[in-house]
Amino acid sequence: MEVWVQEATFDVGQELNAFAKTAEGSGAVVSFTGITRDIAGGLRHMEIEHYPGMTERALGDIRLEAITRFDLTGARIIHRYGRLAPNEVIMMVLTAAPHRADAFKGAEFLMDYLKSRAPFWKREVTADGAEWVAAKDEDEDALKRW
Amino acid sequence: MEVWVQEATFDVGQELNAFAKTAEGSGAVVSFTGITRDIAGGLRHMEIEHYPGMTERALGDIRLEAITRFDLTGARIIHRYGRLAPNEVIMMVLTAAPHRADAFKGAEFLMDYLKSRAPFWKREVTADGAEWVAAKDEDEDALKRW
Amino acid sequence: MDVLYFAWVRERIGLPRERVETEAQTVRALVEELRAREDRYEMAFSDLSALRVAVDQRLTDFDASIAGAREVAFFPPMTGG
Amino acid sequence: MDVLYFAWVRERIGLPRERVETEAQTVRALVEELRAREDRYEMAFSDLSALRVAVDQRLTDFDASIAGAREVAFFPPMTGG
Repeated sequence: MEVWVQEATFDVGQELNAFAKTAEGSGAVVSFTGITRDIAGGLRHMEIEHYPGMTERALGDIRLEAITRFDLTGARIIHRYGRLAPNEVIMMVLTAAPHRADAFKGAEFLMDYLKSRAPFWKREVTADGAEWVAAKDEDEDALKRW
Repeated sequence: MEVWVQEATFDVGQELNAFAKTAEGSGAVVSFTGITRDIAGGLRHMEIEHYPGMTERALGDIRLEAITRFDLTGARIIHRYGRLAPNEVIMMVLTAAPHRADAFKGAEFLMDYLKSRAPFWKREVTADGAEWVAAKDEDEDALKRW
Repeated sequence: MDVLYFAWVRERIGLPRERVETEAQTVRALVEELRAREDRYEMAFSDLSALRVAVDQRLTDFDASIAGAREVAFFPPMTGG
Repeated sequence: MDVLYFAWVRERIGLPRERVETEAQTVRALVEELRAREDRYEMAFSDLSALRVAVDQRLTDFDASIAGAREVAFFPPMTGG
């Protein structure tokens, strides 16, 4: 299985090294790492809720779709849930392909789909209280290009 | 300086971790890793020649251009020269930005430009002898989209 | 069938999942049944355009059949990544 | 000025760099001088469309001025990355 949904933090460097090893002969490896940002200022922490079972299934489906579409030789998704401090790693996707354009497109496709199609919900907790992060129209629009 | 041209190998995981640390508050970190492939079969090793002085200057210019165009909060390029075995890391680019689309575009831009505009030349050594890798039209064409 | 709620839908309804016995054949019919129950359901389901639904862990729409479904989940648009 | 050769241009000419005294004002004029020297130069410079040139470490074209230049480099299209 190449999809991990976990509460624990992880080391992105270790993940990249491990993935690159499995991608021998691929030429191109792309990684995307998402980090909690304190956009408005005053973020105490972020909470990520998810839908156990459906999350793994949705990510698995998106992964297979990316592999097929872009002739990837490998793809991996790691996504955390639970409580995250500012500047913590939230998630990572990794893709490998013989050609760099495919590795890039595969990673962008995975990101666009998991943003709007994988059952995660973020909540930001500040001194003023907690607020669910609203989905962005631009994230929904990003799907239209695929 | 965020551009390294070196003969020694390097650990892509360590580089990603170090870069991600400097990119705090950026939200999105993208990495691209290029690995020597044995496309035709029989590759003994690859030799990369470069133009000391101009290489660093060209990569530095491309890096600044990427940062300006895509509002990157950080960008780093590491490129090796000398003799490389199959499945060794050749090079890596790293980008960080508040938005994922910019981090992706920045990395793709860096790759497209360094492929055709940085003074590196690859030579493949097989049992049959050594041959300079020909530049691909598709790599030159890739520049037109920017 | 099991009905699950996530994020602010869960908060408005006040529970993460419940067992629902229903004759409803579509998601929309199930929603109407739930809305008729209590204010907290009415509040959660007041604007369906702000909601997403999954039947047996697959995203679908409000006109989808729920005949034979084991679980139906309601939640706001997703914000992963 | 220093004239540098890389990759197969270096191999054909048989050396990586040399000192050249010239009155040539453009890259193209310099190339004509070099071609007139010996067969190995003629061979290296036979198809300019297969070559790239940098003057003082900046990519340019064959019509570029080399007046005052410290180094001019000739090489095939680059294949980095």
